[in-house]
Amino acid sequence: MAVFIDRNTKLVVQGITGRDGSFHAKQMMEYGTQVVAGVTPGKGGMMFEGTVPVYDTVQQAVEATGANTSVIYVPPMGAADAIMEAAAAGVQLVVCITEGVPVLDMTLVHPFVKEKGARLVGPNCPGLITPGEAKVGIIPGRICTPGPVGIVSRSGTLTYEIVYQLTRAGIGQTTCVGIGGDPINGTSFIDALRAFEADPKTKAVCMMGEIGGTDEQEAAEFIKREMKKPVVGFIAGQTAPPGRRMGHAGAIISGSSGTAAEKIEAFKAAGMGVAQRPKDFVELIRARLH
Amino acid sequence: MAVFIDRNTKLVVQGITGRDGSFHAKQMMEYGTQVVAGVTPGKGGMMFEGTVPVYDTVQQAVEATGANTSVIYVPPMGAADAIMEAAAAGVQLVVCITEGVPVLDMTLVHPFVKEKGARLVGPNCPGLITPGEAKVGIIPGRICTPGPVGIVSRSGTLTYEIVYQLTRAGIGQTTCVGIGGDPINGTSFIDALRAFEADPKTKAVCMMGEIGGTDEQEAAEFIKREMKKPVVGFIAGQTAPPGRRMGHAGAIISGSSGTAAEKIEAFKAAGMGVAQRPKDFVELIRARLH
Amino acid sequence: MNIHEFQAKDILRRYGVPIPPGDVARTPDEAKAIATRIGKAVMVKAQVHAGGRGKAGGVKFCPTPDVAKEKATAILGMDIKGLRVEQVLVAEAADIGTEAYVGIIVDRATKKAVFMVSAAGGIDIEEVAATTPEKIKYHPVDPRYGLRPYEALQLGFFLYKDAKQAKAAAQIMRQLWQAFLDSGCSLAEINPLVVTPAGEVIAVDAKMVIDDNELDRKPAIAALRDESSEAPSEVEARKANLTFIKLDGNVGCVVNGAGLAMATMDLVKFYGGEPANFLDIGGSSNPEKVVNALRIITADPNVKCILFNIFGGITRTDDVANGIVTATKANPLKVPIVIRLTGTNEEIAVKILQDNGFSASSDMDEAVQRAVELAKGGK
Amino acid sequence: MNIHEFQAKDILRRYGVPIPPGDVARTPDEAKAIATRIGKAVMVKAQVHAGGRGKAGGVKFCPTPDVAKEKATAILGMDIKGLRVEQVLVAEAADIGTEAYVGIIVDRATKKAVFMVSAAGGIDIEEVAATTPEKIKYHPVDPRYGLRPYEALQLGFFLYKDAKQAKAAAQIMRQLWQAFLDSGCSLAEINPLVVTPAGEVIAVDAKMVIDDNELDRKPAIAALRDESSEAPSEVEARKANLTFIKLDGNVGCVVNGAGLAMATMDLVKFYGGEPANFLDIGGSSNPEKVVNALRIITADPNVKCILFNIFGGITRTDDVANGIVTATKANPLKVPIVIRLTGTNEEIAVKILQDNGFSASSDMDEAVQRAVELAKGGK
Repeated sequence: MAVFIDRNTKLVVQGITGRDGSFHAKQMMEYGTQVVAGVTPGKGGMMFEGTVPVYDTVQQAVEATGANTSVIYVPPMGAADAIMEAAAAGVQLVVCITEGVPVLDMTLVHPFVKEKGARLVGPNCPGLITPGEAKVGIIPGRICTPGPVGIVSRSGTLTYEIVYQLTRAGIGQTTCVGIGGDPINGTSFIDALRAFEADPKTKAVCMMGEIGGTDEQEAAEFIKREMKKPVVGFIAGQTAPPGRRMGHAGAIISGSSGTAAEKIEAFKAAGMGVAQRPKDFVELIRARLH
Repeated sequence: MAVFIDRNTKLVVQGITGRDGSFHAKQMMEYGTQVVAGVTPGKGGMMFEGTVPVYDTVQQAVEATGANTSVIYVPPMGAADAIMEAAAAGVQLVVCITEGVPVLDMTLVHPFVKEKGARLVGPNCPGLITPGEAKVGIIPGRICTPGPVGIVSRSGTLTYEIVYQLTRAGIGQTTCVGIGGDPINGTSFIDALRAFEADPKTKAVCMMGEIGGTDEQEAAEFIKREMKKPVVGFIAGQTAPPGRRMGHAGAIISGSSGTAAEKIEAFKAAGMGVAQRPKDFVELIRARLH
Repeated sequence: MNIHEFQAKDILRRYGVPIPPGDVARTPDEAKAIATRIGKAVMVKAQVHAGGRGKAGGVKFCPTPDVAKEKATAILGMDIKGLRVEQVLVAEAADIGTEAYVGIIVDRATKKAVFMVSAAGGIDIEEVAATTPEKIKYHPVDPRYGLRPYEALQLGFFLYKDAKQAKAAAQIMRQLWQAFLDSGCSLAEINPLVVTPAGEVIAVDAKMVIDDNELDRKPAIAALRDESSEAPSEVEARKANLTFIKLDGNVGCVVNGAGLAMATMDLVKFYGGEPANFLDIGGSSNPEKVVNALRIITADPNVKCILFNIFGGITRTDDVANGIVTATKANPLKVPIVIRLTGTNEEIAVKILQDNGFSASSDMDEAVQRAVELAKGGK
Repeated sequence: MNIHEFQAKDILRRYGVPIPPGDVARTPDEAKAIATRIGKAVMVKAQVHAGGRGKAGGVKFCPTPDVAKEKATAILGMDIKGLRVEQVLVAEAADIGTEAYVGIIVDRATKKAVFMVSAAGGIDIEEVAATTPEKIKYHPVDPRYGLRPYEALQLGFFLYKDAKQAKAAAQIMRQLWQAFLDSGCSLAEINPLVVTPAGEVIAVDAKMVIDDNELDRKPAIAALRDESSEAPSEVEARKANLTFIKLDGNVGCVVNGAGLAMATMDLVKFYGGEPANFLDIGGSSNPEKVVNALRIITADPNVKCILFNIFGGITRTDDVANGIVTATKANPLKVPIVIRLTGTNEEIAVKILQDNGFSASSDMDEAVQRAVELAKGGK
């Protein structure tokens, strides 16, 4: 068992012939993910790496291969359209890696994806990995190992850091879900937490938040109200100044709201473990697994 | 019992202080309709005819009076907005009398009203009347009388003509529904027919169609497939030339489609009675009531 | 409202649609001058609101400016489906590789604007729809989201295997979509959409029909109306706020309400007559409208009898009666008149009419039968 | 990206928003000339990307052109929250009856653009939100339908009882909405929206913040960037495609990934140090970025130690190592450097570094602690 992706994931890669798309398509294939199709308009008919058929449109790809998941590596101004194309083609899970998608595009994408009944992860996210089963996105496979811990995070390399520390400490993961660093994204902490709560194999969850917005506070309330499994949280950006965008479009303290302090307070109020440093996750999780 | 409107209809009149709105608001009140509110932006606070409070917005009117139905007499360029305002305010039945609403406006109104869970009748329609209970729109009350016949029609005065002939022949009506003469309207023949089929008091239905589109053909299929009650149909425009808009925006034969002949053929194929002339309704309906 | 090909092309050019250069001429000399300026072979095309211009001889290929002048001389003044050609479009003759069809219509069934595209272009799309419907792709556009780029590209790939051409067609469809919306169209089409031997995708003919209901808020579009291309009686009727369509019969009809007007025409036919027109005076109660209606109808020499059919709801029948009296006093009728009215203020109306020497019926069938008899010369 | 008040007003004027006339001056004489041209009392307003300009003395009422020159002299060159005033807006001083607030922000919770309006305008809306939240109306706009006229009118009536004023405000909100969309804003506000004693509704101050992600497709908006209002190091970093924010500490941080960069800064603080900056070299593996990053960081005289923290995923750690070697060969470092890297090609990277006299750690906490010590002058 796992969350969102597993052995049955049949993946179409949008932008498969691009620089990032081709690199990561290979990585995903090497990891064992079923990459069943690629899409690049104008490259329809070619074979990627000799084995993966490329189509001009997602609709053609889905009709021909039955792909149920899509991962998007297209430039930011085309990303919203790519998400909508995938959702309209009947793909159930759409993972958008692209960074720099205009937020007004996302306001329109959000109801569209909802109407089509699809789940979006991202944009501006590292994607997902279910160690030993499938990887969709860019999370390095070798830092993960199968195990009982669910991971959900707004960041990329920080997640790798923590997952890697867990792996080296012998603590494996069910699924790592990178929800992305943008202010409007498809899958929220709560969506991922709900899935981990329902997943029999997940025994504890690590949640890495950031400054900006109130998603972590809402997640904390959800954890308090609805979760039986232990959750350990971390907030990056305690030293960030207000009003400045800390790289991620979503990581910004507006006035007095969205600070690390109020988020950590919410974690504590929800009875969660709080990691002060990334390395603290190892002991906090270990304690909750035994 | 009746269809769409009855004694419990609580009506808000949009455009109540305008020329048409004020005239018909009075007529509806005289007929006994519960006119609970009017709306004209800028006239909020005044009393119409000394008894009906006027509001600046439909939302205010609905909050203050619990209106469940709206009728719209506003100029064509504001009609789509008025419909959306009513639907957004939680009105369940919105009747748009206004003629001349741009059809592209209606393409956007349609999903909006659907999402809000409201029913729209019209635009460019005479509205509805449930004789002896309520009238919403402009159908003259004195030509109607209560009885067992449901009426649904795309036209205005033609409907009056036929209803009046029925009334004079002693054949009363449950409800008359004028669905309007525009190519895109809120309530279709099928919607009205389904309601009449479900209404215990309706024993037979008169349906007046026109050239243009295929609504009558689809209605005929519905009648054949799902209706037990007898339906008599008529099509106006047998002598209309192709490619010309016969007054109503929807009454236009495009190429070889939408002709009166094919509609009458569909009626016959559905086993319906077909009135060749308006006056034929009287005998055809009488035969089906006994 | 129909607009001419050259007007539709002017609009589409503003949205970036690639269209061979051309201009409109009202005289053979103008046509020659335009052809000279273009400096290549041209097409001279009659600008009338009618299909089948080519079959009617209204579209000609002209290798030189002199031929353009000669063909323009022939086409200007020509009669196509009853419409006199007042102007011609002189446009660069495109090299044609393949011809496709791209159109947008407002579809009643889906309640959406729908793209229709087909690789079988250059001919009447209704013919394609009737004979080889599988060659047409229908794509309804969700009005809440508009035409998304991926949708345009799907349509482009339906037309062309070549990615460059598919992308160019997709771009043109997005431009056509925006023009369709902004202009308030009920139809907009490019037929043919041509791929030239060099691989360029261009629009060689274009058509736009404007929703009449849009004209009040789109004055720039409304200004494109060419009254010279319409029947003068219809122009006059529109200015008087009447809906009027001229037909070939001899019973002139004045009715309130479009449905009742059609039913009245049908009943004329049912009783053996032929209606001379469709005329709806609308719902308002204005004697002036009656006066205008009578003037327009009596101007038609074919009309042998005038039939009023008024069902008074909002319309007050006494207003109509007063209109009839006023109009006939100013211009006495040369043909018989049959008046049927019932409803609001019927008694007053009948009295007004009788006081002025008219009789009135309250029965529609009776009145129509009488009008048909009179039109046939009966008493 | 922030734009100046005068730029926001220029945009809004194009959408029809009524705004008192004004122009921007870079010298006291220009200010006087503008005031003379306006011919009425003016406000001279510092144009810097900071709130609280009024409290800081950057906004002055000037009854005459001479006063305008005098105040401009005082304000130009002034320091407001660390930003030097390079230009002032000279705008007609409006007669103020009432002051309201109208703003649009992109709201994360509803995933929509949301209107915020309040009759309590003229002051910081966050203050209103904190102290009297009932005075603010929030209205999320469905992006599929846009701001409908009836919604704008509801908001207008929330602000004003007077129908004329409510309608004028509704019109302004529709114009603001269109400007917000077309300009790719994440925030657009008019504060105050003023009703003059004569009953006119006008925008007296305006602010727009552009979503950085929009700039690539909105070159006209991108061209509004005023680099003189930003820290030079941040301008340089942006041109090198680095995300850089200058802070007040002494540990210069070079990290890949925004989350890890923040966590690194936090860890510096945790171990008793102060970060000198936020710097994300991004996911790509380009030695040139490392060279630029080092140049920007070493230009800050406060920096006492440089800390690299690289988790190699997509980023190849050997590329980073090569960048460090190249950069330090060209410009030898004057401060100590601590390098932590792990992940992709870690062994190669460590070898490159050791061959060039650097040592490398694979443990984040260890590296941060060491950097903090070194910045404090430790060995």
